Amino acid sequence: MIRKVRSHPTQNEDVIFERSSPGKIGYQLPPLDVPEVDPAAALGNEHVRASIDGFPEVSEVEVIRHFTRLSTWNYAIDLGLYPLGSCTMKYNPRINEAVARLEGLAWAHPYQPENLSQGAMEVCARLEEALCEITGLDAITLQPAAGAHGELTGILLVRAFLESQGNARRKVLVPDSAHGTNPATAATAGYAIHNIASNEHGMIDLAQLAAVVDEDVAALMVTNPNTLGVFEANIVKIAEILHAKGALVYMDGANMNALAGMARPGDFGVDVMHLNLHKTFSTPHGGGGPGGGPVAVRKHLEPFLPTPRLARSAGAFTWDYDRPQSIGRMRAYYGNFGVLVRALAYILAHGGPGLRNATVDAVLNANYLRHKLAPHFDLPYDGPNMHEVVFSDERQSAKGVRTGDIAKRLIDYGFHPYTVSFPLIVHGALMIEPTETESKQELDLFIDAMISIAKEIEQDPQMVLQSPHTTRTSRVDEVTAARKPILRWR
Amino acid sequence: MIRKVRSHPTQNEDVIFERSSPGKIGYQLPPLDVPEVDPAAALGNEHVRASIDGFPEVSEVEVIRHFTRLSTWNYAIDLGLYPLGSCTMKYNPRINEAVARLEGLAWAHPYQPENLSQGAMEVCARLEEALCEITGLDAITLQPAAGAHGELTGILLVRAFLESQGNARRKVLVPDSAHGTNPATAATAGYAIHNIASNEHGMIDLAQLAAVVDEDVAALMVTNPNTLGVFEANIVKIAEILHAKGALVYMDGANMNALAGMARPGDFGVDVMHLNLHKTFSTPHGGGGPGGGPVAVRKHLEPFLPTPRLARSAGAFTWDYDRPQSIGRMRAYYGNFGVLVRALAYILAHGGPGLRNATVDAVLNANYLRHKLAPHFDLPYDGPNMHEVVFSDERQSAKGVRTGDIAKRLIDYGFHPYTVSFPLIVHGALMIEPTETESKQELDLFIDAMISIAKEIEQDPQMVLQSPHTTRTSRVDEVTAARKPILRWR
Amino acid sequence: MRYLPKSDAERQEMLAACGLTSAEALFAQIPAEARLQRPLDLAAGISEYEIADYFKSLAVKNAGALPSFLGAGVYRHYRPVVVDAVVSRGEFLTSYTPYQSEISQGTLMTIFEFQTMICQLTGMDAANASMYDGSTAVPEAAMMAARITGRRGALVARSVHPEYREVLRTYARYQNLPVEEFGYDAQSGQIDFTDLDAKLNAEIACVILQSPNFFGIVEDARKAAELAHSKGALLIFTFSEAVSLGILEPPNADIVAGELQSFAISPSYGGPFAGVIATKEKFVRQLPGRLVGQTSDTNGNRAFCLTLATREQHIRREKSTSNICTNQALIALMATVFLELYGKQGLRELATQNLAKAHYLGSLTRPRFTGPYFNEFVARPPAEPAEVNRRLLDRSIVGGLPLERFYPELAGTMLLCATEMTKRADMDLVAEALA
Amino acid sequence: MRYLPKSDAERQEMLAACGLTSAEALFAQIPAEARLQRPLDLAAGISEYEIADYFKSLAVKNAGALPSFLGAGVYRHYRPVVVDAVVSRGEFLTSYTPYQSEISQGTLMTIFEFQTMICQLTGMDAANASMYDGSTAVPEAAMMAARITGRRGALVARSVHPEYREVLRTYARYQNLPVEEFGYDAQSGQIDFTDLDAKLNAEIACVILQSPNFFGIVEDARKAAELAHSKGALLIFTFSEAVSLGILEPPNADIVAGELQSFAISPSYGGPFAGVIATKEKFVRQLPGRLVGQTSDTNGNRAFCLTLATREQHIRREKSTSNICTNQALIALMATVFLELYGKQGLRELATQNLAKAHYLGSLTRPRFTGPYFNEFVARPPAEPAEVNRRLLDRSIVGGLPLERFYPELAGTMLLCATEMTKRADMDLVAEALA
Ligand SMILES: Cc1ncc(COP(=O)(O)O)c(C=O)c1O
Ligand SMILES: Cc1ncc(COP(=O)(O)O)c(C=O)c1O
Repeated sequence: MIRKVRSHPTQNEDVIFERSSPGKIGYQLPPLDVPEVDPAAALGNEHVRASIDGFPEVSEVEVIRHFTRLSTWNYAIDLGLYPLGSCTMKYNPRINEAVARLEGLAWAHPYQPENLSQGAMEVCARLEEALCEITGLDAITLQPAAGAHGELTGILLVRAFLESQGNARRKVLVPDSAHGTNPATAATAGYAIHNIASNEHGMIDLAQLAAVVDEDVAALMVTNPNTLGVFEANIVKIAEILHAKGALVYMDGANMNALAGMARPGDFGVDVMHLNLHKTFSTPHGGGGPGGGPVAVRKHLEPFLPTPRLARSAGAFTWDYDRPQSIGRMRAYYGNFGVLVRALAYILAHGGPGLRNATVDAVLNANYLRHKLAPHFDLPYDGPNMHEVVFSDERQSAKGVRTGDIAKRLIDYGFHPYTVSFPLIVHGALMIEPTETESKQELDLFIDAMISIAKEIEQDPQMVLQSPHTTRTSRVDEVTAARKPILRWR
Repeated sequence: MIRKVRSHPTQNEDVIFERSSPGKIGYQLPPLDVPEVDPAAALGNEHVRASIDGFPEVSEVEVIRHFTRLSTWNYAIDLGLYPLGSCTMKYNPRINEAVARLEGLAWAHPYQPENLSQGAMEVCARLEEALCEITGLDAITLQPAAGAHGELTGILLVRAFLESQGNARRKVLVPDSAHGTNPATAATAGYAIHNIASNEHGMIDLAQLAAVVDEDVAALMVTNPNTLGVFEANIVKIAEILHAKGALVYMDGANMNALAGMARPGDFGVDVMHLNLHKTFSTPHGGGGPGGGPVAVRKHLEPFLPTPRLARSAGAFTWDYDRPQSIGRMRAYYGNFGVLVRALAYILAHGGPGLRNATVDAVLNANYLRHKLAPHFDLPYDGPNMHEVVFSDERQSAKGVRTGDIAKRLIDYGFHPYTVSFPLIVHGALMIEPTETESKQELDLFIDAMISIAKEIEQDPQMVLQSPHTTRTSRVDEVTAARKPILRWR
Repeated sequence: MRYLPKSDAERQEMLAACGLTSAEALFAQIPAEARLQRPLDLAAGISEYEIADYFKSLAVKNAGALPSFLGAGVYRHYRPVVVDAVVSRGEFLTSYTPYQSEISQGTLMTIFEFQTMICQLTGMDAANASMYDGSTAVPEAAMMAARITGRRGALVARSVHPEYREVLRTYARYQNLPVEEFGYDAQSGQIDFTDLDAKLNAEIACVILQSPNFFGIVEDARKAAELAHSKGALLIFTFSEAVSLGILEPPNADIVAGELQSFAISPSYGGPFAGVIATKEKFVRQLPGRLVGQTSDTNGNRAFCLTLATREQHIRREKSTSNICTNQALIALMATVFLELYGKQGLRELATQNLAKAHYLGSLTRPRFTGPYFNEFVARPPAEPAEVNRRLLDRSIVGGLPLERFYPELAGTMLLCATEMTKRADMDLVAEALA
Repeated sequence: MRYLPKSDAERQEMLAACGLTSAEALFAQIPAEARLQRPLDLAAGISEYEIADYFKSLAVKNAGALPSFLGAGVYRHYRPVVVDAVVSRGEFLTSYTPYQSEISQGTLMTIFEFQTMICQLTGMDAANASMYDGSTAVPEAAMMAARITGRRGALVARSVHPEYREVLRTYARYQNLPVEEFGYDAQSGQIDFTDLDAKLNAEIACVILQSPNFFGIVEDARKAAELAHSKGALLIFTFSEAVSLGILEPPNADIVAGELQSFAISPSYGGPFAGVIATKEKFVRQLPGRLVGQTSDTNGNRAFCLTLATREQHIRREKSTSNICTNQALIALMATVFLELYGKQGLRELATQNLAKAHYLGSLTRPRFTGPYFNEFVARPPAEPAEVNRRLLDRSIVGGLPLERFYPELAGTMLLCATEMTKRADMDLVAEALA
């Protein structure tokens, strides 16, 4: 029985181009206070375009309605639990949005003189300090725009460091449970990928690892806790094995929400890692971005960090461009500054003890879900879990219902689905991460829904296979979308 | 066939007290930077309360979700046409919200020294000037908080003026088409109400009026255009009749959206009137308020306006409290200032020509609806209309379907209903005011919906009587609500 | 124009559909002598950018941003950003009065929660959905008392906000509600019970007092209630500093008519604020304004709707309990969000902090009255209050309110307020200036 | 803590349900040597009020509010309030990547509109859903060109944003994509076609140019395209001042990789911005990043979904076209709202105003180059640029960017930008300082 939602009318809305009619306007500019200039004369006829074919012409009220209506077609954290495994969809505090819009921050130009930028630079400095303390590492760059960008930065750091040692090496080891960005990144950095299989506990197998680590290995990219939500219990030994051969340990920090305040990668052998500010540190996902992917390193990698580096001189902040060993720039300017502001606001709100409490609640929520759902769904790895838990659809698939179908049915129950079919090492994975900002009431409703769906699958699998049944848009034909791509309106 | 909406799940949500659990918090205060004080010691034990029984205890994320979820149960202008007759539900520009929140305006204290309030006072001054020009009257007070408050102010002005002439008189004339606030106001001001019936054109009958106007009549409260959307064509003569007997003409300006830039009450004999800033001047209704009800008057009523009056001295604005003939204060401070800011922003955005164009579109939209719907619904007064049009359910009631039922069925079609059963002189009224901020596309969808409902009533009146069918809340039992009032949660 | 969603072609099409050829023709029904024969004498419309610029230029001319010790009915309390996040949602901001329950349940439920919390705070059984503000709620309450008791007279304490009393006089004037004032004790600043006792008689419908009163002093409302009741009058309790309800014992009044500005409503140069009237079960049908009630829909689901409308002008016209129609819904929603965010613990801690701040300042200056005060008090500066304020302004602090304007007998004194937003350092500066 | 929706009682209950007695036990799986044995060395959490105060104190240390003549890749354009009104809606702000189409149609349709408008602006057939920014879009485009042509070399104009070129070098370094630069004409400031021609050869996968280039000057993209194509290379067109697309003829490039900051995205000290890559039909399957496509649901309704995912890392892993995952969706949404608000007429008028403003300033100073410029140009001040800026700052104006830092040969010159927000009076002051 569905307790979380009821049906209600939501407004239809055309693609904006279909609302457009010639002459409608949604803007007004101030009167020009200088002489007009004829574009053709100033730029040359051949450079001046005709009017933009098909561009919309609508009024302000239509724009407000267009987006307000579209917004009602979305699910969001503000509406309820968003248990996407590996995505850490937690509450995005509103104060963070407010401070990021303060004129002095939002309108600061990256090239304005440093003596007029000290406030913005202090944001960077305080965030760097806090993140170094949280990761237990020595230095950090805030440049990377997201996790994958941080990964690339990190692997380039590894490469530059090893090069400085005389040999960049050829291989990067990636566990089969890793996120797709890990191998993609290593490849982009010019490394060959060597996949390593997880053991029956979903962890890296020490013996197997020892067997493959040699002087040709540049680094291991490990996610800890890994994508099964399992902490790599042997992480210290793992690091020793790599270090013994002069290889480095890169940690994908996407799952730091399980560790903040409890354990620090710098304390368990990690040389370099990225953080996802848009996960652990609550900056909003915004339908896919923006993010922030700071990369923290041990001292020996510091000289290679991207330019510029934030520095202090004569009591003032300054950007240091004189970094001979640096890998260079990873992007223009200094990073996704607006995201950094939000992340700092989040850290200040929680403080040290608060971050730890948040971690406890995140792990508590995930374990609570595991205990309540374990009787109904297959647990391929039934060891203790941290911030997320991964089930498989083994039992349900016996009835022909796959994880993707269970996900769609969850929508009818008023929830956003968990992460479907990842990690790849679990056949038919249901990857569930509640985060700490979910109440017991919300989790209990989710548990009821999952159990109810399990029962439905016993009784009427067909109904589940055709779900969702209550959404304004029923199941979408993704196959045709890929076969005959229509990527723009005409 | 319903083209405007489709069903989609909306989140359920408990009353906040049902989400509460002891110890959850949604706030944090800065540390106290002064010595603590024991309430009992400072205030006396008998004055200090025990904790507030039943008060909610929830976290910030739950508050955001609570209100976000509830908001999805509402219809709003931002979602579509809101054709409530007499309510002028037009687009509320977002810039008005932004400027009203500027720190210097939002945090101005009403008692801060005048030399620190010149900006706020300039807002009042410019708005006063603009509204005088728009109404064609000589002076104005911005104190009234809404239309009804303005009416009371206006009638008290009439009374004070007549008293100053030696006789406050006993009666106020109110057409039977008037809004309920008119008679209620006159009564509050201590006047007896004399209703006057409208003629077959929905207008005041000159002969009948002449017959009732005598030295006992203080004023006529006329709405122009009246609540049928009809302009009182004889308004000038009407004013002459009243003035001839020393009575005054009060105009209810709720319908100024039909006149702004086209005709000015001051030019057609009106002595005193109120405006609804939350109608004509686009300030948001916010689910019922706040509003603004400035009252404009002719010179001879100026001495009686509420204290304080905005004045200029030595190039600076000042509040003049020395108003011996004033009716006194209508409220604390100076008015709903935040609403005044929004109204001024709206006037500046349109400017003189723009206000006129808005009026044209408002009247055009209403006439377009009349022409398209006239074949399907009874038009009790089929003369030309201004900004709104009133149909009756005469044809549909033959099938047992009343205006209120048609309204509920409109909800299934994705529209907010029109005003139901007002004005009272139309039996089963459908009072429709589109405003100028509706596109032709939106009106055409509304017309289709109305015509389709008319057909449904022919074929299946029962279905319409049971509507709405698609809302998360079906028809609400208002009778029980009134019989056994439950006005608070327990 | 950007707010008008039409092209000229569409306008022509629609005119044609109306059988008209020109927009002018739409106004044919307005006789020439009633028509404006010239354009309005207002400048042409300006861009959003210019509008923003213009109001910024006005905003900086005001003192909004300075630390301030002004209270006197309008208080500076921190506004959690969640409040504006909620009221900025178009579904709340741009909806009308919830007459159509089936598509207004969101607004209706928030009002139901508001009414409930007002009852919990005031100890009353029922509260309405809001009034314009505290100053207009008081006369509406007095009119209500007159209807209930069948008596006409109102006795109002001089320690009630002076502007509230002015508004009461304006409203009462033509309803033959004779309003008389009774004094306060020159020592304590609390109401003078002997004066009240003397003025109470069988004509009196209600006794009106405010607590904390205009001097910031807590009144003995219970005692006043007993006295009023002993003479068959009702006690109307008003307040302008709602945060005090977090710590003060609710009065056993018959009608509570107060101002909620302290609940996350910005000072905004005096409005829009939100007033409210709450009362006992038995008087509910005499309440002015809107009421939301709980009921159910045809499927048996809990639902809410506006109720007891027979009290209101749109049904009862000249016999209604009040002429109020539009109220302050969105502002009341701000208060609702604020109260749910602060909750049981928060409101009490907030009140306690205000108490501590004001008493710190009080301990450094010399309060004029001996009565217990909440977050403001009357101080006796050594110099002229205006002069003291001028000195404070030089240190960019907005001082207190000189009281002579409202209380000639209190010439030379000023009302000083401190809230959780008042910083100790600023209070020390004020203390200096008053030393 | 206010962000944690649990009471301690609930925590105990949940621990018990997990068969645990302490929260500590939840972390038993972390070996002691990997555990942090002390509290984090970070201060305790602070209130929202203190957070607001703190960032305000930082904000006022920046120059954000002063009139400024800085451009150089980041432009000050007015941001209509509607933009933030839209992106502040929780349904857009707090949703994830729209993998679950049935409850993400809102986000999906806005991206589809974004992709369409980028195509209309650039004359390309397909655009992706966004890249991190312009500087990272360029190397991704170069890698794309290498995949398409099977060649490795990239030729980039020195008049491309210097930081974009730096990023290109970082990315290219380990993919054996040799990057060579070609010069600009010392007279016109446009690319030096002879140099380009000389460096073009059968190894070159792509020619990269920017227009308006870093000097604000419009390049002859068509001619460059012809030249590149004649040698079997692709033309990659980049831009950092997107408003110029309102008036400039779209290039017939093979790949467009640009920065959209000018579309209502605040300067925000350099980010977050939104990059985008657009290309021709035939190259679509080589695009990096997310793509939204139109399709239908099982009821035949139009619907949208993410598509061609086989290009992406979560499917293709090391063989994907890029490692990008999270992009700049919400920022791209800002651009989408902006473009729909300004529309066909608005974007053109905006571009024309920018042109007029910059040319007014140009007419008062002495542009260093003769090529046609859009809204910024290189000026030759009489004194040291740094000195000129110091003088301007005394009049609280932020001057232009001294170019020596990026172009030693242009020592003594500065880049000046004027947009629709630049006031004539301020330009006259700058002209004075440069006279
Ligand atoms: C485990 C893991 N690694 C890396 C990433 C990539 O991070 P981003 O999407 O910020 O590039 C993600 C995000 O989905 C992730 O879950
Ligand atoms: C014709 C008319 N008069 C008066 C009023 C009362 O105005 P308010 O609701 O602002 O008090 C209204 C509002 O509904 C109205 O439509």
